[in-house]
Amino acid sequence: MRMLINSPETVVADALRGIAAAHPDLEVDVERRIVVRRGAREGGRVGLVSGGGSGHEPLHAGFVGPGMLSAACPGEVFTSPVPDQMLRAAAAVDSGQGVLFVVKNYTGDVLNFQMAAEFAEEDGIRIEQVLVNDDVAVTDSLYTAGRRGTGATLFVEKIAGAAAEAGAPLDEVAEIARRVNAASRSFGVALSACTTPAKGSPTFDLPDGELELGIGIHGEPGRERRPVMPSREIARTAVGAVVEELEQIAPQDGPVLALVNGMGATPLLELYGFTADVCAVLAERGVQVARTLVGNYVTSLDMAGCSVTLCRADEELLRLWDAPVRTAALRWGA
Amino acid sequence: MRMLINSPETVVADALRGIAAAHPDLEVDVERRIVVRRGAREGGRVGLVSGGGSGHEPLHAGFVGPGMLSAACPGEVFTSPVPDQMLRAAAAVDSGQGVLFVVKNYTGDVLNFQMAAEFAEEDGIRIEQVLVNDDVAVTDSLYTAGRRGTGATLFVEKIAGAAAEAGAPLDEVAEIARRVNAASRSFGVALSACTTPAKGSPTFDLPDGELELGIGIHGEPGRERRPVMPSREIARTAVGAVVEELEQIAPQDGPVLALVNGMGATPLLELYGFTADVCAVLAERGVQVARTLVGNYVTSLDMAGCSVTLCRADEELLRLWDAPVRTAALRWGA
Amino acid sequence: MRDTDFFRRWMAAAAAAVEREADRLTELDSPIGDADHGSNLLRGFTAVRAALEAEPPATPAAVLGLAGRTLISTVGGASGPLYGTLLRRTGKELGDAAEVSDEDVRKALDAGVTAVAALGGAAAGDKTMLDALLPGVAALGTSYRAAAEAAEAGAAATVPMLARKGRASYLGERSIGHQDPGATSSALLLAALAEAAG
Amino acid sequence: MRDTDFFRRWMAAAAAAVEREADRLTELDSPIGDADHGSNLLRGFTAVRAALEAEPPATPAAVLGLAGRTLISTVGGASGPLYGTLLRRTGKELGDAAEVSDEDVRKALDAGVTAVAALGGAAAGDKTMLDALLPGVAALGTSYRAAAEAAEAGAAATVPMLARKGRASYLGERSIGHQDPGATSSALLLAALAEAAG
Ligand SMILES: Nc1ncnc2c1ncn2[C@@H]1O[C@H](COP(=O)(O)OP(=O)(O)O)[C@@H](O)[C@H]1O
Ligand SMILES: Nc1ncnc2c1ncn2[C@@H]1O[C@H](COP(=O)(O)OP(=O)(O)O)[C@@H](O)[C@H]1O
Ligand SMILES: [Mg+2]
Ligand SMILES: [Mg+2]
Ligand SMILES: [Mg+2]
Ligand SMILES: [Mg+2]
Repeated sequence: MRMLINSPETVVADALRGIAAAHPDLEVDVERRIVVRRGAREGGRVGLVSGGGSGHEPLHAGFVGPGMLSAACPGEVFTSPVPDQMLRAAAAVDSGQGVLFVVKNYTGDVLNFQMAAEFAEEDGIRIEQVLVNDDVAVTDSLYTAGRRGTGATLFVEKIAGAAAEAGAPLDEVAEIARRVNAASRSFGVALSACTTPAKGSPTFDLPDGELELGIGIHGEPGRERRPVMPSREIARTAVGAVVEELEQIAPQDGPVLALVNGMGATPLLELYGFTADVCAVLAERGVQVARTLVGNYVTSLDMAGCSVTLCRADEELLRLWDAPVRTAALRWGA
Repeated sequence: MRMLINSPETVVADALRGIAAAHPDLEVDVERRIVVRRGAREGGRVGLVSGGGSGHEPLHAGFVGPGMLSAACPGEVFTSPVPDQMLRAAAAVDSGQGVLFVVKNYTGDVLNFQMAAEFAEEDGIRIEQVLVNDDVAVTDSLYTAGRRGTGATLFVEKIAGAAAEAGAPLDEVAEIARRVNAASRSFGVALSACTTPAKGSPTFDLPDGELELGIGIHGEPGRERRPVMPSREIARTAVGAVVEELEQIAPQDGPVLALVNGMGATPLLELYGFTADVCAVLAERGVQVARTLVGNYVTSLDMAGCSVTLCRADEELLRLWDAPVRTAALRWGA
Repeated sequence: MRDTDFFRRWMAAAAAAVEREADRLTELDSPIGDADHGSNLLRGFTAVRAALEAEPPATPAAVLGLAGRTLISTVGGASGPLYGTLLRRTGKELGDAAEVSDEDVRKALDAGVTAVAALGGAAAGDKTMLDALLPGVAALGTSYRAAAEAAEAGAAATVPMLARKGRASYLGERSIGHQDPGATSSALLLAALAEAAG
Repeated sequence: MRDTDFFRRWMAAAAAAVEREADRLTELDSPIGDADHGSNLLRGFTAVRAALEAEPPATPAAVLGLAGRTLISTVGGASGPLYGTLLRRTGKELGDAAEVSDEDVRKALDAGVTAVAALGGAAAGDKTMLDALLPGVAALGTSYRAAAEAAEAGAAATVPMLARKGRASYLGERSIGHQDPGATSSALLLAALAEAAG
């Protein structure tokens, strides 16, 4: 176990104390596990609350602040938060304009946010929800759990956050969030499994020299195992899978936002090299890239690997993407 | 080999192409291996050039931009750049006000920057150099290579960059850079070795259940091997080592800037938990923390581990730290 | 008739079983999930035990209601709301009687399991906890022991199934060959019920 | 007398030796360094070979000057400037003669090694390339073969040394027990010289 922790039980609380120490802009309730933008209720804006299992940092707490989330609810590692957290967060950020829950599509997240939404509505808080489900590795059907929510969460939180910051009403913020999700697709690749504090050993065996295609962000294996490929082949596979799905949804043209995301343990040096390959494949396919974000944003603990998320973005989405944001992990124009 | 690369030989060039694709604000010369702030020569400012072996990303290319570096010169992985790079970078950024080289104290970096400085002066460019040597794990003496340069490089580049941005002349920028270095100390811990592309296997054997204390940033083992310790014990060891040295240099009081740095593969979740422990130990010791920066900034490829850097900062240094900065990896106020 | 203490013994036995089997549940959740089912339930049932000790409820329904709410508030993940709903709904069916018959228990659990199916949208054969709960509750008409055994068999029968709900479904064909962790914990829950019945 | 071709053969032999031994040099640089010495020199001597072929220099001094500059421009690290300086300085000492004596070579290399010591600030016993270069050059008075053997012995003698310069010095006591990579490549360089001498 190569972990920098005190004990598996205290990992999330310890991290919250660290976030509180490092970011005086945030109100951190360690006990109740919510991270709230200071003064979130001021300004009469729509609130934006997200959350999910821990282990994906900086998602979500790293995205709390002006121009993005109003609050984040971190669950245990890879375990969705409990409804009490989202209920408290909604109460802490609602200025009467209502609150949008940004929910990644996992059974646990869906159920817990759903319960929280019911409790919050009982308390008189208007709630809308957006379900993020961008992962093309997973078959979407009525008879399955549907596509997972992964990298597009960042796009949804940034763009809906900009809309909320600009004073858009709840319905509009929710509509934009859904639009971003509908226009986004992702594909992930693991070069190593990750190790959860509770288990203390890798979540699956991946022999040296093999990789997993179509992984999610919870240390689960992917759809397929393959011998290792050079970065440019991985880019071809990932971009191919994403673009093929993207071509089936409207709008079918226009530039994309690209997120080249590291899973946690892949060095930035490699991630930038992979970015070059991703951009080359996109150029080959005639996809124009309007903005590229590279880094470890939606991670899976210490997993080595990467994911590619593309969002077909019109003028409005690009403008909201470029709007100022000031959070621990994403910051520009402010 | 769990690497996201095309070939060990092309790693640095591939990454530079990715940096060029992701950051239109930067001028990237892939062939000549320099990354220059667009319009660096405009504004009549002192130029700030740094560089070193690759594998420490985002250092240094991630710190090029307004308020920080004018240019970065990435060498091969863990190999200092060659003088031609620094010479070209100096020529590209010099507006006649001269250029400060920020050099981490490694024999290779020192010798190559020294040669570049001589060539540049021959070309009529005024050069000053600052040697960063903050690592307390290494004995500093006339008869050794001296302390290594590690995390303090970020402090030096940020603060000297702010001074240059504000229009300070070369001597002053150099003086401030030296002051920051003199007031900074670091200590690093590895929970795993890293794997260089050229070697393809870990640079040293570290059995599960053990850690290395006093490591540098080039995959070299540390001064001492120990059984794994909980995060709070690691914090006690690292902070203790740093503070003891800090107490021996002037000024002996005043608050500190703290960098809690991940070596590359340690999840942010763990790094924030470690931050809480670092802050607790500092509070116990009566050290006041003015600013805390947490993240993977000065890395060692895919090494798991962390380092702590403290800089005793007076009002002026704090003001320069807070000044706007707009780079790929560090960004605020702009 | 089954009194309040019976339901407290059930919950205590369930907590003990989860404590004993937590590592195995996490192990099972590792190849086809996210390696947390054991620690999730351990956290939840430790809290249930503490809650029941702190303010001992007066009726069977109150025991299950408090246990269900506690699971919802402490577990998270898929299993928190599902098991929480199972217990809350089962409790609700029992009304405010101080003692209930075995038939009441059977009917209430049946309603509880139906609520789980409604909440999670899963059906028999989807490789979820329902594959232990459904046969288990069906066998309750015979005896608590029979229910426990049917649930255990139901859990074992998930091995060859292809998952259609929950995280395991992301694996597609690769979910085949592994026993479902939630079905396994459901079998523990019904075994604990049999244990409480003596 | 040694002509220009002799120095080109030396550099070619050195390039071949580095190519052959690159992995071992990187291996040696792994426990007490940063695992790049082999790939550093491979990059450098590949470039040296190409440069010498592209514009064949006319004098011994020009061969070594071009080789030295090429190493400085392509290697980086500690060894780039040090080996670059060694060759440039040695070349400079040879003046612009078309042929030089073995004694000229000895004196020039002696000056080259002195320049390396001045640049890097290391002395005998610090566990660096100097521990092969110094005894090697001292034995040049006897023969090229003797110089190669003395350098080889000097490299082997670095094993028990405690490093005081270069990266290995960061390890303190733990640097003991490993052979210095730079001393090893220096022995290869002098062996290549002996090979060129035939
Ligand atoms: N839609 C569903 N309906 C019924 N049971 C489900 C459903 N989704 C998941 N489960 C059960 O939950 C179990 C996983 O629980 P747990 O690991 O605690 O939560 P998570 O999957 O969120 O990590 C699965 O093994 C399965 O039995
Ligand atoms: N100050 C010095 N003087 C002489 N030789 C040195 C000095 N520092 C390092 N060396 C030599 O350089 C070798 C390492 O070269 P290399 O691995 O290419 O560079 P780096 O250490 O920068 O990675 C060492 O083994 C040692 O022989
Ligand atoms: Mg989970
Ligand atoms: Mg090196
Ligand atoms: Mg699970
Ligand atoms: Mg080296």
